Amino acid sequence: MKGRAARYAAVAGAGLLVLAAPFLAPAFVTQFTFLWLMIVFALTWDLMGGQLGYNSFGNILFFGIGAYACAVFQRDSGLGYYEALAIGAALGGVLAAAAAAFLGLGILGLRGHYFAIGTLGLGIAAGEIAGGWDYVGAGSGMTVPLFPGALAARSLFFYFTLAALALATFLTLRWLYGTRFGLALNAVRDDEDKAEAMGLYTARLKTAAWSLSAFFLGISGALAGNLIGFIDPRDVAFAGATYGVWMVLMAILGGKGTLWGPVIGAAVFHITQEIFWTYLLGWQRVALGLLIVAIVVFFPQGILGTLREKFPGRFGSKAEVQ
Amino acid sequence: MIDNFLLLFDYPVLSADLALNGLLIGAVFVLAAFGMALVWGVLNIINIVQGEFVMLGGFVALMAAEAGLPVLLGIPIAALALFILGWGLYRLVIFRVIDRDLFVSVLATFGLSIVLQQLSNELFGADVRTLEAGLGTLLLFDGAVALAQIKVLAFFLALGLGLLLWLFLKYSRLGQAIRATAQNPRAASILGIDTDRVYAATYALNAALCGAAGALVVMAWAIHPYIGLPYTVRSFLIVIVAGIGNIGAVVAAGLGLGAFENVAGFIFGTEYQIALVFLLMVLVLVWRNLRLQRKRMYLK
Amino acid sequence: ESIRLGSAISLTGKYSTNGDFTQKGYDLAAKAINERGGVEVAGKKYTLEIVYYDDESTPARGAQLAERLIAQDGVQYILGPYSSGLTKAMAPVTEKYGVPMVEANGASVSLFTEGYRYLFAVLSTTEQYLQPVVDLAAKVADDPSRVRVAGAFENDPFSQDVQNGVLADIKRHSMKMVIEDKLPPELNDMSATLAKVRALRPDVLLVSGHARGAALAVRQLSDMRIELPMVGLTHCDSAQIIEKFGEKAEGFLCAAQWAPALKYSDPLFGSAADFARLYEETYGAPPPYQAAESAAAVMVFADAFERAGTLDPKAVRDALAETDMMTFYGPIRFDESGKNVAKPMVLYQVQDGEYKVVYPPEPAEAELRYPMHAR
Amino acid sequence: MSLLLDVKGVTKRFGGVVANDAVSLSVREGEIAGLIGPNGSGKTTLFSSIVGAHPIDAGAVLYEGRDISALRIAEIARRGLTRTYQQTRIYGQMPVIDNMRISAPDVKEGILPLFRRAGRASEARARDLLSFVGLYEKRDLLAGSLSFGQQKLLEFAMALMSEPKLLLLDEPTAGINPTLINGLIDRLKRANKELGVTLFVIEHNMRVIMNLADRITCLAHGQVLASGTPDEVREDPRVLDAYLGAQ
Amino acid sequence: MSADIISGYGEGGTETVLSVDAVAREAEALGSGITSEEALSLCAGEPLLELKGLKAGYGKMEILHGLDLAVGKGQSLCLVGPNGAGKSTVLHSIFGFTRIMGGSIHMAGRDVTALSPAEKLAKAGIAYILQDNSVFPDMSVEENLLMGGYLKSRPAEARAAAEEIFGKYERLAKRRRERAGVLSGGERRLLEISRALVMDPQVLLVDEPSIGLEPRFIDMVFEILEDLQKNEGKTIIMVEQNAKKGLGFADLGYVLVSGRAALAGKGGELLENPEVGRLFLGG
Ligand SMILES: Nc1ncnc2c1ncn2[C@@H]1O[C@H](COP(=O)(O)OP(=O)(O)OP(=O)(O)O)[C@@H](O)[C@H]1O
Ligand SMILES: Nc1ncnc2c1ncn2[C@@H]1O[C@H](COP(=O)(O)OP(=O)(O)OP(=O)(O)O)[C@@H](O)[C@H]1O
Ligand SMILES: [Mg+2]
Ligand SMILES: [Mg+2]
Repeated sequence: MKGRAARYAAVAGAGLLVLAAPFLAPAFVTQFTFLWLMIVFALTWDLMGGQLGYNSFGNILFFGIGAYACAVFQRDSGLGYYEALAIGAALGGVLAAAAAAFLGLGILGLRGHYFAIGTLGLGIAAGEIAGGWDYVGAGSGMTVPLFPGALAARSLFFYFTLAALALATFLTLRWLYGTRFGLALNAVRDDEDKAEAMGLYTARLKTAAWSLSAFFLGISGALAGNLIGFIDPRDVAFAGATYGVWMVLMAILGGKGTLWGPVIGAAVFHITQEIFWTYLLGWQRVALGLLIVAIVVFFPQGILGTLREKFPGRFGSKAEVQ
Repeated sequence: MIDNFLLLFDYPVLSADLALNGLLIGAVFVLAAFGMALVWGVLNIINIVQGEFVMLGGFVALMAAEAGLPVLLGIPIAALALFILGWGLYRLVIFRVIDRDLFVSVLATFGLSIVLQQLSNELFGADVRTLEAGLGTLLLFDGAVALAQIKVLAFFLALGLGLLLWLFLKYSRLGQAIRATAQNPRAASILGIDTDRVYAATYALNAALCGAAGALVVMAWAIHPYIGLPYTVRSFLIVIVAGIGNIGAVVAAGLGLGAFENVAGFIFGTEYQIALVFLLMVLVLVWRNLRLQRKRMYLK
Repeated sequence: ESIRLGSAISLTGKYSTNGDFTQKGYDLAAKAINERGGVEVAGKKYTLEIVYYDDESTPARGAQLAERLIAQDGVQYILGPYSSGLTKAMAPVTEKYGVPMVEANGASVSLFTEGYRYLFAVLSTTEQYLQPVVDLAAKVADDPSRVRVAGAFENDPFSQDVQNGVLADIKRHSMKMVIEDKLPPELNDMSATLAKVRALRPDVLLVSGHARGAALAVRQLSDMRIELPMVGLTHCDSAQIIEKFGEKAEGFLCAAQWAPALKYSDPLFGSAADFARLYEETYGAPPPYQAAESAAAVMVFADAFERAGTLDPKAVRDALAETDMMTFYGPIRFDESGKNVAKPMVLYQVQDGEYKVVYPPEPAEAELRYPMHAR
Repeated sequence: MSLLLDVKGVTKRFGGVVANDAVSLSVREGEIAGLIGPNGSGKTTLFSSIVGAHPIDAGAVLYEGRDISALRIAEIARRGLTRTYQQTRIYGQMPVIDNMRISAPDVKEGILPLFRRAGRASEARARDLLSFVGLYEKRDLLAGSLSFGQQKLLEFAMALMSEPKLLLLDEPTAGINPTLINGLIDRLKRANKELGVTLFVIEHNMRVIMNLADRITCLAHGQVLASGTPDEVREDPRVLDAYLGAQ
Repeated sequence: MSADIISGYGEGGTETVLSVDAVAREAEALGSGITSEEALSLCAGEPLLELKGLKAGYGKMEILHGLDLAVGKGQSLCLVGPNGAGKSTVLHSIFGFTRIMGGSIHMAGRDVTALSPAEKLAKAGIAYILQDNSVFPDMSVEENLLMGGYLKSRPAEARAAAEEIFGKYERLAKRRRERAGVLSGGERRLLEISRALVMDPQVLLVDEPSIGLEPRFIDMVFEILEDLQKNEGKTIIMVEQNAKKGLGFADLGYVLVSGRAALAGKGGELLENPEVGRLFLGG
């Protein structure tokens, strides 16, 4: 009982911190907002890569679809800012999920290297197509409507909407991993043929997982498009070389296949990266590259995985190694 | 798009020109793809730095020429320099990611590619650079088709190196060790083959092939520090189409890809060229997989 | 005491060459001003200090960095980034915070139709880049309506605007556009477009694709043995086509914001030629116009600080709007939308291994060679 | 006893190799049937053909009187026909107990049941089955860290968990310590008797198959060589000649 | 080979039912472990290969906890024991695939503990035949054999050795041009064994020669091994789950439980020991 009370206290404390953060450190609100975005990235990637074992290099596709769908809706609907954004974000999520379901028909049949590279191909192709398509501004990109309220209100607005999205994603996944659906995902990861031979509907399972991942990413794309204010086809919406890779890195850094790993990974990565940008002018990408190499070479299990190996009792791995 | 298509009918020579130039571009892809296939087959690694090796090969050739050496000598020099670099990278990083999960190697080499890009940016600047090999241009069909001779050289060099590689793998001692390691590394090691050295040599050989390709790229086209990714992706595409064990198929797929790109880019517009290449790749993958799935198998 | 200006520029990534020129221009001007004792605001002398971040040539980063400069580092004046795309990403941020941005490298027209009040550009807008070429073509042709124009424009905000300008001009002269290609940003090969050019033999070829597009066009036109009467490019000097291609660069027309041969001058740097000399002494290479316009941007800020007589951003903004000055780079006066309407574009032609201004007639140093390969 | 499985003239080729050549055999409800034959005689291939791991070139597989030869592997599994593998296959990165949970029969109903909590009965059954194969103590270990023999037992328990009507076992005792083999045989017999699972077992180990099976079929070169009771088969001169070797 | 060895896997009852833990417990009780003196006294004359207090494992995990073992020239030794006892690990350690954490390995009096696998083969004359598939599937049978002589300085020597082997095993000679991937299980095993002979090693490490083989092939493999030991004087260390067959064949038997040698003795004696029979041979 005491443990439970402590837990509630911790949750309440964390909640308060989230609420108070933008007021405690107003200069960093945008940074925090991006952190929420990174957490959504890492969580949704891990649903596929860590839990289902389908390492997608193209999840950025859904982010881009969300960003464009929302921006187009905002441009053409004639609704007020908030209405258009709300409906546009929902639309972005739904379209992204639908795209995942459709593409999944072909792509989710691929495995291992082939799935990874197939999705990479989709992500890059999407960027190039958006860059050539005049309806969405082609190479010139799209500018979203200006936020109607005051400046400070805008920062807070995006901080809280993205925080809410990250929280919703986290809670959804937490619930999901507690059901047998989560076990089924793991089963596919460990041995898909076996899972199929045991009677699991693997195709539907994979599609459901990918669509869910895409749904949250789509919404995050819609919000991020508005947060950034300018949607460039290759460098914002379908930014495979940055966001697309960071998703993977953050999940791996934190520990893939765990619930908290991606969250921890996102936080550590985001902060490290911001520090690099501030102090290593012009060399930050070299540092980032070296960091990536170091992470995957020395911490392939990620932070949580390494902790679990070292202190199996503490970090919630039920399976002790003999 | 339609106009472009019709243009091909109005000027039939144009299609020859496009296809031939495409084939010549493909030759460079083929060189990089040889290496990709080797590294994939033997080390079981997808090497994302492939394109950066090409880029660095180009800069080495450029530096050699600036140092006053004959331009064409840049090709072997680039190959040699990259061989050394490849060996070094293997000893530093790659050997740690062999036998690990796919993602470890992909991300590690991706990290390396960022580092190499940025270092080249610092060292050589982001400018577009080219090198004049002084070979002139081959004019066909009354000058309606022009082929730079350096590209023709690249073409034959790619074919020649392919043949050499085949002979090397089949008959040389190291080549045999490479093949054995590729097929069954544990068995190779119980026969006394030092698999670690085989891996290092394979990786370095791959870098050397890419280096030669890069030297040709700077002479026939242009290079800059961020040119790598398209070469990585294309060599990957070629290898998945051709399979990792078949040098002849790599040549065919590479040349075919070059021609496809050039013609498709012409018809649909250059802005869609990259999208088309990637969509083609996805389609090939899915199509091959669906065919296998009818046999209830998967691409492995 | 010092006034801090902030800038996010491309030190890495695809724009890093030009990002570098931009930085050099800013630094040179700041240094020159500081050596003169700095800026005097309400009787007090301030030196100029510039805070840089690297935006990696990506808009998302640029927007974030602008925000960081303002919100975290407390910078109240922004010097623009390189390229229209990045300026486009940063303008909403500076606008939001009410921080004035003077920029020298974002020329896209679309920047000036958004109603931004805090954005000022010292350079001529994009649509004017290749218009002079079209005008020249019309001038040399017997019948302008029979001139056939081919264009290849990179698929980014800058070049797409260049294209729009050209299209408007072509319409005005009732010429015919026979090729209208978009070049991908990862451009490494133009042979598909050039094959079409070879087949259709247009009278004028226009290429806009930053430095890379210029270099590839020169190189591949020569490789493919295509000779046309007139070829217009952007970014030839930052692509260093003369240094790199020598003979092969002969005759190409190059759009430029500025040239050392121009007759403008100011008290800080002296004449355009003086600026060029100082730049070359400092950095060991002649200045491309990107450096010159960037230096001018700093001068505009300095001028505005002095006239405003306060460091309040709002007041500085209003002073900026009133700018009317002459610099080595040319006259600078902003219209309602913030673009410089006082300075014309110039057109060089590569003649005997040198850039010669051939248009407009006023500062022209040499006659146009037409067709381009004529001697 | 009625026929549960009826294989009629099944042929399967791999390129030029004819792995199964018009194989016909049957398994009756409630029995333990055995399958023996030299290396490469097509035993594993026949199992794969039955459960739908690959398409067959000719013939038909009847299960509970219905032709299942066109169904996909998962469909067949959902009808209660399950196999184990020659190379053990379990979910290595999941705890043993989760391996059991995800093998419960109701996961075969689709996605939705996965969101419901597992029934209490199902949890209890998972525990019982683990005790049954002697792995209850290890329930929280990662399945991949079990030893080879324990993994075989786990795979067997998972198969039972999914409540199959007919279970195909591919060399369940290969590589297992002889003493442990005895335990396995004991459990196979109990599963057959107490849980009513029909078994069809491939084995090279004569000690196992002779003590286990009610009827045995012997394959050679992809064809049925002989079938009958264990004693009949072991005395059959063709089997002795092609498989067992002169004693 | 004694006449009462039963073909293939053998036959018998299946009454003894013991759990793994029970086996381990009872095995502990059975013997107090083997000391190095006992190990030495078992082997005839000077030991050719000797393990002294060997501790080895993978990564941080220690699997073998101080193992003593000795085998003389021309002798054969069989390791039996429950799954996961560390039998394969013993062979791995001898060849140099594990992390040695303590103790030493001596070959003909020389300390070879630190040699790499390649050196073990070239310098110490130890060859290894793996538990699972180890042919090169896309090479021909002949190329596979030639790869066996990879360490020879001149290719001609390897060729000569290969010819000699083809002369001996006509079954292989018939298929020398075929891809090794199409061989049947038994032929592969034959190829793997003969490939290990090209370098003419003194010691052969064989892991589960009979796994997955049909009864007749098992007999064939053991005949080959017997021929090698009796006629060519090779020393053989093998691991075998088919313990009756293995112990019947070998001169020495070691029973391994949880990384320790619980019992050791002459192969025939162990076979007769009723406790060993009950615990390890399935009654
Ligand atoms: N996927 C495949 N591709 C090609 N040939 C195959 C394939 N699978 C099996 N074969 C061939 O089919 C034949 C039968 O193989 P199968 O695995 O069914 O034998 P088995 O009776 O199970 O043998 P074992 O007792 O050794 O397990 C063999 O000759 C084998 O080489
Ligand atoms: N590569 C490895 N890494 C980590 N642990 C290993 C490795 N190989 C074996 N082990 C562990 O070492 C122990 C002994 O394994 P080993 O393979 O030696 O057993 P064995 O006696 O040969 O068993 P079997 O009869 O099943 O082959 C086992 O607990 C196993 O899990
Ligand atoms: Mg089999
Ligand atoms: Mg073993």
